Amino acid sequence: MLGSGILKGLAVTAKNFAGSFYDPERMATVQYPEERAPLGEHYRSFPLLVCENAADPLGTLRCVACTICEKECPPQCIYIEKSKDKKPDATGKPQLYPVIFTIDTAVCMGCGICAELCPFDSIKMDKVFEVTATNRFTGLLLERDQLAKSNAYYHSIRPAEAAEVDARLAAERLAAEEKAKAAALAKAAAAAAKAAAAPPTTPPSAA
Amino acid sequence: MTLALILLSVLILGSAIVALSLRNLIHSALLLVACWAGIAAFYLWAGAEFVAFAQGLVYVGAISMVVLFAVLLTRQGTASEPLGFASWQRFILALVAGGGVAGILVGAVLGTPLTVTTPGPVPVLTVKQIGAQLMGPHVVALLVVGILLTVSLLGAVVLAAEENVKSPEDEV
Amino acid sequence: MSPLQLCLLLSSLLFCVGLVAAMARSNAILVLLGVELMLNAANINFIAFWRYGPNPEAGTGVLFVLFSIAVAAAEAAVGLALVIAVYRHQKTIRLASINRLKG
Amino acid sequence: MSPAAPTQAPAPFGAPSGPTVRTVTDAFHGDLLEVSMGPQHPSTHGVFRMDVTLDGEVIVKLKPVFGYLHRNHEKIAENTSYLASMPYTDRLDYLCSMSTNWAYALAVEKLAGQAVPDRAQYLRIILAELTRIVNHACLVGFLFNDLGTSFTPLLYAFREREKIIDLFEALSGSRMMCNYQRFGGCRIDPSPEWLAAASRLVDNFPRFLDEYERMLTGNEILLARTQGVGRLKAANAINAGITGPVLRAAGVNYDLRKVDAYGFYSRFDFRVPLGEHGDTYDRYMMRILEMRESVKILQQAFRDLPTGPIMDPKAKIRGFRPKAGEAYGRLESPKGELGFYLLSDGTPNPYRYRVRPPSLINLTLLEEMCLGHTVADAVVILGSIDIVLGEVDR
Amino acid sequence: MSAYAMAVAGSEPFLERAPLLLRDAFVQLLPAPTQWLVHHLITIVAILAVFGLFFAFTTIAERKLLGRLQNRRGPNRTGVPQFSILPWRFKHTLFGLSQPFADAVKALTKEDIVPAAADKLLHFLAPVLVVAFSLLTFAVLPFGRNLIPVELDSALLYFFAAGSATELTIFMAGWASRNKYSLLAAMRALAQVISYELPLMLSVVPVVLVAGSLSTREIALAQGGWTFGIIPHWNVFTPWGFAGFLLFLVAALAESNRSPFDLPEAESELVAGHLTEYSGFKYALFFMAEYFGLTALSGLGITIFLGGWQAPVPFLGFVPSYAWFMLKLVGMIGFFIWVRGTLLRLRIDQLTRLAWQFIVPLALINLLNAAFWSLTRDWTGALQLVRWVISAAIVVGPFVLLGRKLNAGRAPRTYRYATS
Repeated sequence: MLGSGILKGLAVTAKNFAGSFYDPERMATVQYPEERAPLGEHYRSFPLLVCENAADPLGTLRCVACTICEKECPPQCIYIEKSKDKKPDATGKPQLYPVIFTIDTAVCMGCGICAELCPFDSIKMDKVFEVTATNRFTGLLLERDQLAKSNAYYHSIRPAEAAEVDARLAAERLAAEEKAKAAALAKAAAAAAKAAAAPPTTPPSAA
Repeated sequence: MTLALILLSVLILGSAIVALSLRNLIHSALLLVACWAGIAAFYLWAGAEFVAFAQGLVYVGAISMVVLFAVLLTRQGTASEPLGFASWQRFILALVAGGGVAGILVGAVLGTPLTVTTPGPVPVLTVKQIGAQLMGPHVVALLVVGILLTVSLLGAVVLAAEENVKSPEDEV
Repeated sequence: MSPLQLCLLLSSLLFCVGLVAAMARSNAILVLLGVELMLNAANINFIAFWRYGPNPEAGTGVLFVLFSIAVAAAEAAVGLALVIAVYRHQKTIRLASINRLKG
Repeated sequence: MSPAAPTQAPAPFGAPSGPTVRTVTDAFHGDLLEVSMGPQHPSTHGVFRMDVTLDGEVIVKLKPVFGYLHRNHEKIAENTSYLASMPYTDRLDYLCSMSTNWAYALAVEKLAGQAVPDRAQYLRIILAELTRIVNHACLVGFLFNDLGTSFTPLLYAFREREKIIDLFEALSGSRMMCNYQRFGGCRIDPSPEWLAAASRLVDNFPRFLDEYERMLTGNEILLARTQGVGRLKAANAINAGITGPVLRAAGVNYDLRKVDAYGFYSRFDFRVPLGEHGDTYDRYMMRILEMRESVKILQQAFRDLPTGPIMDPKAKIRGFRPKAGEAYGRLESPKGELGFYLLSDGTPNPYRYRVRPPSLINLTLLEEMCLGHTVADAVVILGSIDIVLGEVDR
Repeated sequence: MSAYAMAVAGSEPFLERAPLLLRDAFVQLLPAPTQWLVHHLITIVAILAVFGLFFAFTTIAERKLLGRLQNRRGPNRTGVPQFSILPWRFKHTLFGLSQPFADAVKALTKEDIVPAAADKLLHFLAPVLVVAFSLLTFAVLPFGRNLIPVELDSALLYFFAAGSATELTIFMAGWASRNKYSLLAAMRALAQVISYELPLMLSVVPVVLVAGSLSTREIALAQGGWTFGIIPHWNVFTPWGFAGFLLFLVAALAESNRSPFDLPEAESELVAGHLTEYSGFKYALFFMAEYFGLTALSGLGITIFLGGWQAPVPFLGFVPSYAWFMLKLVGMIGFFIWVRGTLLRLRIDQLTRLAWQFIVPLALINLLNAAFWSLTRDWTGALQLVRWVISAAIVVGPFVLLGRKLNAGRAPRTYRYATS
């Protein structure tokens, strides 16, 4: 009969009206500034640069200015200038470091390709989404010091991933140390052998 | 009382004259609505409440809509006529004829000795009385008007109906 | 001047305004509206005579106006429908241009 | 397999096949009113314009105008690496980035001859079907908004969509710009909790669909507004290359999930609903029925999801260079056949990159569907075609 | 002024007389020649104040109710303004109840844009006139036993005469804006009012026939009393009254341009229809007039079908009559909001077809039904039952038949699936 479909529709909206008062499945709204929905495990917003030491963020950046991210960034929002000199990195190996590392967050689309491609686990995706600036040119252009976040912070936003990264880095460091040790040992052995072959003229250098 | 009548007359005549001399038909129609509303106010002034509301309902509510609809359907709303009048000769002729008629009528009105010159109290005519009159002595007229309205409704529909335009929805 | 005379003057002038419009205007809709105004002028007379007449209780004037309004409504509906029909065939509602019987 | 043979001989493309309607030159009617609907119009689903010529309210001519959102997607892709185009494909059809990603990955995998692990194949199907639900729920909601509801069906649909989008966010990091598929697999392995939540959501989804249908499918006003409105004939649809639910609503059995059986779709048991009249109501119902079928696919996928790697171990993320050659990868996106054509010259960038956007191609017969209907219907017909301007304009 | 005399004489409970006594107390303070003027002015001001506030809270109620229907919360943030000069801070959002005042401030401070090509005079006049016309109709509604602004013998005729003018202003707005969407909206508004004026009146005529009066006061009074002490003698509780009420609801929705008949301002088709070129305060005036019109039509519906200010059950008779009227008004508005939250919009040709092929014939049949009802007034006992059955059959039969014709074979479809 004419009108039955309309009546059914009215019944459904009435049910939803009632449901909005007691059923969290229906009323899913979160009162935002006071309440917050939990962020997803892999949520990403903008990139950050991981540093080892929060006290000296710029000195302990993991970034070695390899510029892979700069090249691969789809919207080309990263700008890097390499240093002239080298500084020892976390593993003690002397590496280049970025003198200038800027990300234009007005251009960045948060795709996370940079973090995915970084071979040094230096660039990672942040979870801060409440980003505002009063100036749209300088305010949104993030410099090294604004991008640098400590490893502890990285642990706080992505515990599982950070632990995995740390374990891998520790293993690499261990491997590097062992390699260095082995190299030193080998060097020492070689020197010893050399010394055995001919009397030493210079003392063996400490590796 | 008389002052109110004079004011009403000025409103009615003024809006009628301006309305019928404008080129923009929408403005004309809207001003005529004001004129009809003024006539309804005149009926109220005269104490014919029922007629006043009927005038409002029929003229302001219905005829004005039909007029506006006709103006829009014949695309007279945006493009105003190049010449408001048929021709200057016609206009002058019409003015002469109208003025003549007006002169005769005004002369007749002013020259006729009217027997009732003192206004009595406003006569009370309730809806019930009007109904009784309609159903009693005037029932034939009522029936005729009813038939007339039905016929004119059908006639208007037939006249204004478009040729049978096929709607894409009808096709199977 | 008595109010009745004023009413009658109003109605005569309104009638003449309608008459001039109906005669002079070239637009069919406006001519129709002029005729409407003439009808209204007649209605004003009916009410005036009912109001100042000898026998207001009979309400004849009021009833006549009611019938007249009904007829006017019918006239407007049919008249405007005619105008629309003419427009559809002639593409104009200038009366001077509508000079053919066949559409 | 080819589309089902049409019953009548196909009319040449572009020839008016609809009912005889008034034309602009018809001398017996009033002046025509030209209205430029859009690009700022609430119902054009983005920056899209319809130049309509009206007789009263009836459309006698309609010209779709688009390109306001052109972003040079294809040219940009030819100047960046294969991987760097992946996030841009999110922006094509921004309601269904998961399946757009997959289509691109499919093309590149074909080009590079990469294999995809089983688990990744299942995950792709799960995400693509969730995307289909998201897209269809949105579409149906917006369609009702075009039909003049005060947002109620749209918000019910969005409530459910939000739940799926939250899952996408938890898995891929972003609600709409997922950037999830990779050449040779997927980016992130979902946790068991995620899978459980998704499975629960899918099991609950038919309840929402039932309620939605109870609210609207039998509504007399909906029937009057959509049945018989915007008919599309099967032959014309085939000639114009229309795909997806719009084509199936016209009664043509053509679903790439069955035709190509890409991914592991051949392992799944699902049906393809077909319309009969090709009108707006059929197009609406196609979406509802497809959502129900998607739920079935998803339930099977959650049941059978294997363990294992999600990425081909041989896949190279950095320095990806497919050998010279060409490939066309296509899949059944929620809107129709979404294809990516790639031509490689062996460099890290594709030499030629071309998208076959279903939204754009489905839009080509808009005028034919709208002629003779009113302005109100044009908006509804546009809504029932389901376009996303990001994909139309690229 | 018979009701007034009765009220002052004190034959009724105090609460019933309170508004009149208040008015008189104030009028007595003034010199005699101005008393009649102030007397009327107070009535006007009271209507403006009460229904102005009612309008303000209807807007927030609509938004909150629609929100709840759509599983949202609706506006709930605007609370007490925080002035730094005050020594204390009263922080409460008041459930967003001060939203209408914030909206009013916003509307007043917004730029008033008039398109360059617009007909300036009509563009300005339309919002002013629309409010004026929509307020006119309040004059004859009996808000309570003694609260009727103007007692007219032909009140219903007045109501429709005043109410029909609002669509004229919609036309003015649409035409004066020189916008194509607005022009289409103006055409739609005209078509709609031509189609629905008649059904609206025809749905009311049965009540006039049975009550034997055009006066709203008489009609409300005629619905007093209870059968078996519980079922009120409201017109809606008779077969013809129920059918008439439904028809009235549909026609009232169409007359007040509410969803599903909001064609003139169809936001998904015509952007905002006749309101496209209006902004700021003029827009707010249209908005206000729309709600005034809705309130007035609801008030009319209450008066002629829902017993007016009469209490639904005898033992609640101590509640003043105007409270009942307002309660019923809130209920009616709530129903309209509910309908708006559920239904979709008709197309213009379907709208007119619904009026001419469905509502008008049904209303005419319902008129016959009411005639039957008043002819069989003295049927009692078992005959009463027969009377009910016949009367119900007179409306249900045509409803089903006409409904089937209107549906024209449209029904939900079943679909086939591909075999391969």
